[in-house]
Amino acid sequence: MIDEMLQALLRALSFGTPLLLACLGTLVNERAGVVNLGVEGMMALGALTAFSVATETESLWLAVALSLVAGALAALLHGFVTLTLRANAYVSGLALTMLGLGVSGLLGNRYEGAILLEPAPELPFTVAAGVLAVGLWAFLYATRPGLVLRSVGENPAAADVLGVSVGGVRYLAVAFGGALAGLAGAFLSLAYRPAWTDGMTAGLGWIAVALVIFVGWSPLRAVLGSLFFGLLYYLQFRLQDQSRVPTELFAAMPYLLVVGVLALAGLRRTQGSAPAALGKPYHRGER
Amino acid sequence: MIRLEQEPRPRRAKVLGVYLGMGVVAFALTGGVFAAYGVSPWEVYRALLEGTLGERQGLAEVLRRTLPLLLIGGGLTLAFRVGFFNIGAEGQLLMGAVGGTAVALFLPPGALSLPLMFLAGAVTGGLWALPAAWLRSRVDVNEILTTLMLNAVASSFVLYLVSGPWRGEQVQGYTYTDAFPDAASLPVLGETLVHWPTGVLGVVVALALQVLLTRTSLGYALRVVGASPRAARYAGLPTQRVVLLTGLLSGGAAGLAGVGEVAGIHHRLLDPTQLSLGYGFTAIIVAWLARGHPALVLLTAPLMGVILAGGDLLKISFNMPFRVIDVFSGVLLFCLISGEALARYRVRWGR
Amino acid sequence: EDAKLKACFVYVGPVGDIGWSHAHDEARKLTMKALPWLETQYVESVPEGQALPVIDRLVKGGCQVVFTTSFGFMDQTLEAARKYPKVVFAHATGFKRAPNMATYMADFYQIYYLNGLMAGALTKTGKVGYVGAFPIPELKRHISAFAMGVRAVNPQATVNVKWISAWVSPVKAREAAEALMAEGNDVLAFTEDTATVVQVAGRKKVPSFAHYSPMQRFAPDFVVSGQLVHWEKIYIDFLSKVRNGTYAPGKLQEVDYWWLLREGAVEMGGQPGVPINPKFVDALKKAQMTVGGKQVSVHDRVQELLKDMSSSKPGFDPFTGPLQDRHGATRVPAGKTLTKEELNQMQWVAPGVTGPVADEPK
Amino acid sequence: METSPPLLRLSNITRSFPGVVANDHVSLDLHAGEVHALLGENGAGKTTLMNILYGLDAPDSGEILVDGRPVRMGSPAQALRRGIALVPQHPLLVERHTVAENLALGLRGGWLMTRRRLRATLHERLAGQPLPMDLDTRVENLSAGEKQRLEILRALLRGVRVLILDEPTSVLTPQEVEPLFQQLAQLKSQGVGILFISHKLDEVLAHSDRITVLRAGRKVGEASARETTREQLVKLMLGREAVPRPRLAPPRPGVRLEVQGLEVRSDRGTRAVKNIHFSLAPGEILGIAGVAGSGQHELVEALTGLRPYQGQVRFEGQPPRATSPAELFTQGVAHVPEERAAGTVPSLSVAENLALRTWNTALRRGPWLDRARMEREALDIIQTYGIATPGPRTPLRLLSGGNIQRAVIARELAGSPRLLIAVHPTYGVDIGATERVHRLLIERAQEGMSVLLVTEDLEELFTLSHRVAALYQGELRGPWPASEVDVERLGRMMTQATEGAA
Ligand SMILES: Nc1ncnc2c1ncn2[C@@H]1O[C@H](COP(=O)(O)OP(=O)(O)OP(=O)(O)O)[C@@H](O)[C@H]1O
Ligand SMILES: Nc1ncnc2c1ncn2[C@@H]1O[C@H](COP(=O)(O)OP(=O)(O)OP(=O)(O)O)[C@@H](O)[C@H]1O
Ligand SMILES: [Mg+2]
Ligand SMILES: [Mg+2]
Repeated sequence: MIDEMLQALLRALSFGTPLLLACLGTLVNERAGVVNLGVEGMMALGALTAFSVATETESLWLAVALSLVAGALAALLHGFVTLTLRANAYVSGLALTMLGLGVSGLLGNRYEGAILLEPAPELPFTVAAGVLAVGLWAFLYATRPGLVLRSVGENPAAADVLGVSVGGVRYLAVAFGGALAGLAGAFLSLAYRPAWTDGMTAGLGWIAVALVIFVGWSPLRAVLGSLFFGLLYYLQFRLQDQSRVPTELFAAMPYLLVVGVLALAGLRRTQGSAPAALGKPYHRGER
Repeated sequence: MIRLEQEPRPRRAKVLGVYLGMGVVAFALTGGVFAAYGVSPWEVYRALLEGTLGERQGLAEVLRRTLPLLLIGGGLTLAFRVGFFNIGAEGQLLMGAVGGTAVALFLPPGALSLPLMFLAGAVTGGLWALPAAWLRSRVDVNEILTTLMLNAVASSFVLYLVSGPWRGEQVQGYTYTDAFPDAASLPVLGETLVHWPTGVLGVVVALALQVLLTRTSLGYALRVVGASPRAARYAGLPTQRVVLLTGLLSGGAAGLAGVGEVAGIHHRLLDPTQLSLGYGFTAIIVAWLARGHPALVLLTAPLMGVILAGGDLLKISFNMPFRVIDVFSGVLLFCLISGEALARYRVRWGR
Repeated sequence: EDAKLKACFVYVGPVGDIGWSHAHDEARKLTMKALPWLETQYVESVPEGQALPVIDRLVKGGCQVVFTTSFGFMDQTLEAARKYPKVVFAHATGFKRAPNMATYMADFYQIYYLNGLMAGALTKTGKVGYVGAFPIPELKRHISAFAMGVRAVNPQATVNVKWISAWVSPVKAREAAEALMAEGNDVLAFTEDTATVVQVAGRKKVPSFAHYSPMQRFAPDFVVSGQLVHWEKIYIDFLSKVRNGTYAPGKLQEVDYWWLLREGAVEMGGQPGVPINPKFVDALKKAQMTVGGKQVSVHDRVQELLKDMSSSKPGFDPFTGPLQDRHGATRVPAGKTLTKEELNQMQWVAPGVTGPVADEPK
Repeated sequence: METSPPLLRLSNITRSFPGVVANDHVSLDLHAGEVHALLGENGAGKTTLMNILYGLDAPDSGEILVDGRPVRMGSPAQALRRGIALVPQHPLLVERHTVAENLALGLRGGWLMTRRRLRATLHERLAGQPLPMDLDTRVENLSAGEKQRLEILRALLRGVRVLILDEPTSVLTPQEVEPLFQQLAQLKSQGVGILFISHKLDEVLAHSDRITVLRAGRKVGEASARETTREQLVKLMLGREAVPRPRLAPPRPGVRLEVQGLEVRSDRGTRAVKNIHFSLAPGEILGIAGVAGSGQHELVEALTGLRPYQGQVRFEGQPPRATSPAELFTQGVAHVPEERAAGTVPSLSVAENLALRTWNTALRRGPWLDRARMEREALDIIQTYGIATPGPRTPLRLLSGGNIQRAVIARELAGSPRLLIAVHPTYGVDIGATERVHRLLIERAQEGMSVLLVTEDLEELFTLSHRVAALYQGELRGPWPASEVDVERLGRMMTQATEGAA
């Protein structure tokens, strides 16, 4: 029994790690008011970058570092198109998903079936994600830059009149979100899997986007949220031997429970609310 | 210093110019991708043009891809305008397909089969959006999350049906239902897969939603609720009913698309990943490009149709990996939306 | 001068990964090498609803032979065959044929049985885990053959199945395999299109069986054996016969390839030429099983059956009666062997399989 | 003195928007230690000019000079660096954050910012000034006046050379205005140059040194405050003389609204309105004063169908037949809300905003919306009430603040209500329009409309009301005939617990 619970917890930690990383990244860029639905694409790019660098150079450090860069660069494209060119953020995010999956699928072709001589351990990623969550919480609520970030997401005009560079903050936040999505990808291809398969992100990016809402944009709750989802994801398979119930019901369980929990939170009014300016473009002087 | 300034009514020539310009940029960029892949961009573009718009078969493929986008896109345009961020069209499409299939398989076939299937699909699709709409309007649960999650649930449900209770007798144990009777199959144009009644439905829905939104008093309420929930409360607008209705309408439109796919293309219910091809997500793009005017999906849906069909063509004619399509559409979209914004602004040079 | 023959391949998945379509494409390349007069073209990741337009374009582009490689393409291939009576079609995994449309399949059930024998020998807990993609007849016969093999060595053992409802999903495969490990399974096998289960086995240091592609390199010390496919055997044979006129349009109504070990369309092993990983040979030699009242080593039994089933006149077939399903109903009477058609429609699973099985006759 | 350049000089500033020239070659000097007032009708271009000065907007042409040197004011950050601070017309605060956090956003430097540290810093920076509000209150729970004060506080945090105040006093009570001007005087003595916009001529005359008047984007005059008169200013601004206000007619007999034992809860569940009784006769204007948070928000919401209540409300002798705001409106109850944002849809056109009350009644033809009629009626209202807009199809958000307010009042009065519940009806409205609104209210009252006027502007309250009352912590004090109380007494009544039932 204890064993089983421990095993389940381990799975929740392992599966929850990429979710938490991507979720934290998305949380930061949403806290700055920017919607980026391209998490899946950035994650795929990060995964491929990490895997290819690791196989070519055999340096895991470099692989992880470049996955951060790859994710951030992809996110900056989104930033440029939406923040500077003022294009629609939802379409841009979806285009980024396509582009990320497309480019990684194309360039990743030669790494299909390749093996990593020395896969990365999972634990450091998990620990890093946890530390990051706490760090972000402290950053958001106990530092000035954190306050600036939150304010930009709540009321960019208010930040702007006080001399905050709204665009600058948003660009940084978007890049950070991308970098963490890239890192989540690196975890998948270097540690969790470890290998490269086209489309290996398997919708985790989308789950991360949903989790941000689920956890009410709170980094600490993000830890619980990703553990919760990781646990359910594992349990859908662990519980399959209860053979009276169709397997598909278990497959649907994580998603149903997430909705259920949020509905309950809504009834009790304990769910967090979105940054007030989320998804609203800000351009100085425009009425 | 460069300054972008809003232009409420940009000149048509300028809009056209900007779009053409961005088109050139897009083609230059994707041309780079093709060249990197070792094919002459000119040849690709010639083939693309010929193979999508220049020949009957190509046109048919464009249309076939456009049909579901038209329906879903129209519904989503309305939903986004009302501030209901429904990204669960994929699931609503699947459930619409389920509704249509139920009629096709379990009611005696007849002249009423197809209308009933569309009706059932609209109802099931609409109902699938209802929990999200209800939670949103009642307890303020974010609909992006709920609709996204319900996609996965719908997918599981379809899988359950085709691998369990609805698995066909004639499919040798594979995960499909039996084929629909002929009366439950949509007519197509000639030898193509263009199930035109779905298209007619799509045009009607898009226009009807446009009229609803701009010409009716209900549409006025929808627009106010979408633009300012606070003002809606102040004026005593039935916000909750508006959101529920929006869920029903957008989900119903997606459900119709689902019926079109099973009755027009597959003639059976099947593995969800094969059924919808991500139309629910692509239609989000279609809807945003329509900028709040459902009728505009009559332009934006075919545009995405061309992009999708063009991608198929690259795959077939140039043996390019299927991911080329994603790169191609991704780059094209980025250029398109950048242009879209630029067209609405004028650049001013200040000090 | 010989005119070239143009054969086109319609794949349901990407050729890039190491799954189903990849194997067909590897076979296409080998066929090209073997047949100098052959010209080929392929289209990857074709959705099921789109086969017909794709075939239209291929035929327009001059394809004389079209291979469609997914069950879901069946009806549209049939329609195309009617539409283009002069073109030769061949459809993999299906059961509908036409005068110009043949069917073909290379099946692994014999190898699963042999893998099962080894798994039965290697499990200490008596629990063998199996990750399955979808509960379709192909997988049901794989699991059943595998379970029968396991039970032939260890009659108390069970084969525990987890479904992931996907052909390619490393994430689901990993968690399903982890769940199997948590439940005490100490040998892993699977039918889906990634090497994930092998990798989990490598991580957890338990024996496993590769599927479909050479996956031994993903866990060199923990892949015992596995199944490999050689579609090129079928393609070369088929195309040669098209070339020499044996398979002209009009003559294909009865052409149905059901190629197994005997024809060399499938091979046992986790990598080509290595039927059993040498690291496990000792253990398998030590393991004993009873065959016809006599004790033999599992290793020898596997080798013996492999040789038999690879011969031109196999004497052994796992699905020879008397066989019952896992609920005790007789499915194959004594003296009978399941036919190709019966195998293709198999809905029951053998005793020893635990876990849910959709649409199982009760 | 002559030789030293002005602290700030705006020279020939021009800025046009599609359809409007908001600033047309406007020039203006500001010296150190000077209070310079900017006057003008709604939409005259005052805010635009200040935005340009603060780097929020860029001029099409013209120059800004600081200390005689031309500078580029590309962003608020650059303005702040030069010691220029702005208190914007509409409070720009982060509603969900606390007072402390909003103040901290204006601070510079320092990475770590725990709650404790922040408190200490703020107390230090605001040394000598008692904090007028609790640092941990969320801004969304503050009144408009409190928000304004918070804005000013924040502007002062960094140490300024030029302070721009865009209509700082519109929502302040007289009690609040006094300390503000004391504070400004103190800053002035420290050499700070102050630019402020106001529609209240008396305070402009009393507290400024120089006055610049804008009309339709042009500078139409500049005067020293000592040498000009109210009448001259009005004429400069409006281009005509002020029209005398009609006299308040006595109310008619009968009871239009009767409230007995009214209890209303706030969003947080506290008793915001406690056992209130009053009645209102046809043609009567009842003024209720109260600082924000004393329950007037809840009182108004209860009476307009936006909030459930307990107790008895009778409208024309009967309990209201409906509780929805829409149905109440059709029964004759109109509502000018406290905040414009609550009553308008900025992205929709002016005409569509004017239709917010009639879309489902007068403008409905079966399922259709009669758009032709909607535009016709909008044009009518625009002309009757003098709303400055390029046209009925212009999105409302492009209008100036005062014109949006006019649109709201116009819409509510257009329905010929029998009871108008108006909160701060002239908030941000120029004197011409204020005059027009006051005249309208009085005229309508003469015709029998009852008005419940809720405002912190006691001057307005006394000029318009037959009877006045004060809300203090949810309890109603009064009402008394306006002639029996004076401004001071009512002011104390709304802010002090001690005076009890006088
Ligand atoms: N997605 C959107 N969300 C919110 N508002 C939008 C959106 N798209 C357009 N609008 C704006 O809403 C207003 C009302 O648009 P409407 O539907 O009446 O169409 P229109 O083409 O402007 O029609 P007309 O010019 O005949 O009034 C327009 O100003 C339009 O720009
Ligand atoms: N961003 C903008 N886009 C279009 N028009 C604008 C914009 N900003 C201001 N205007 C127009 O410029 C004119 C001047 O507006 P401004 O806000 O400066 O007036 P104001 O003098 O401050 O009026 P008020 O007293 O009502 O605040 C108005 O007609 C307004 O509609
Ligand atoms: Mg102003
Ligand atoms: Mg309009």
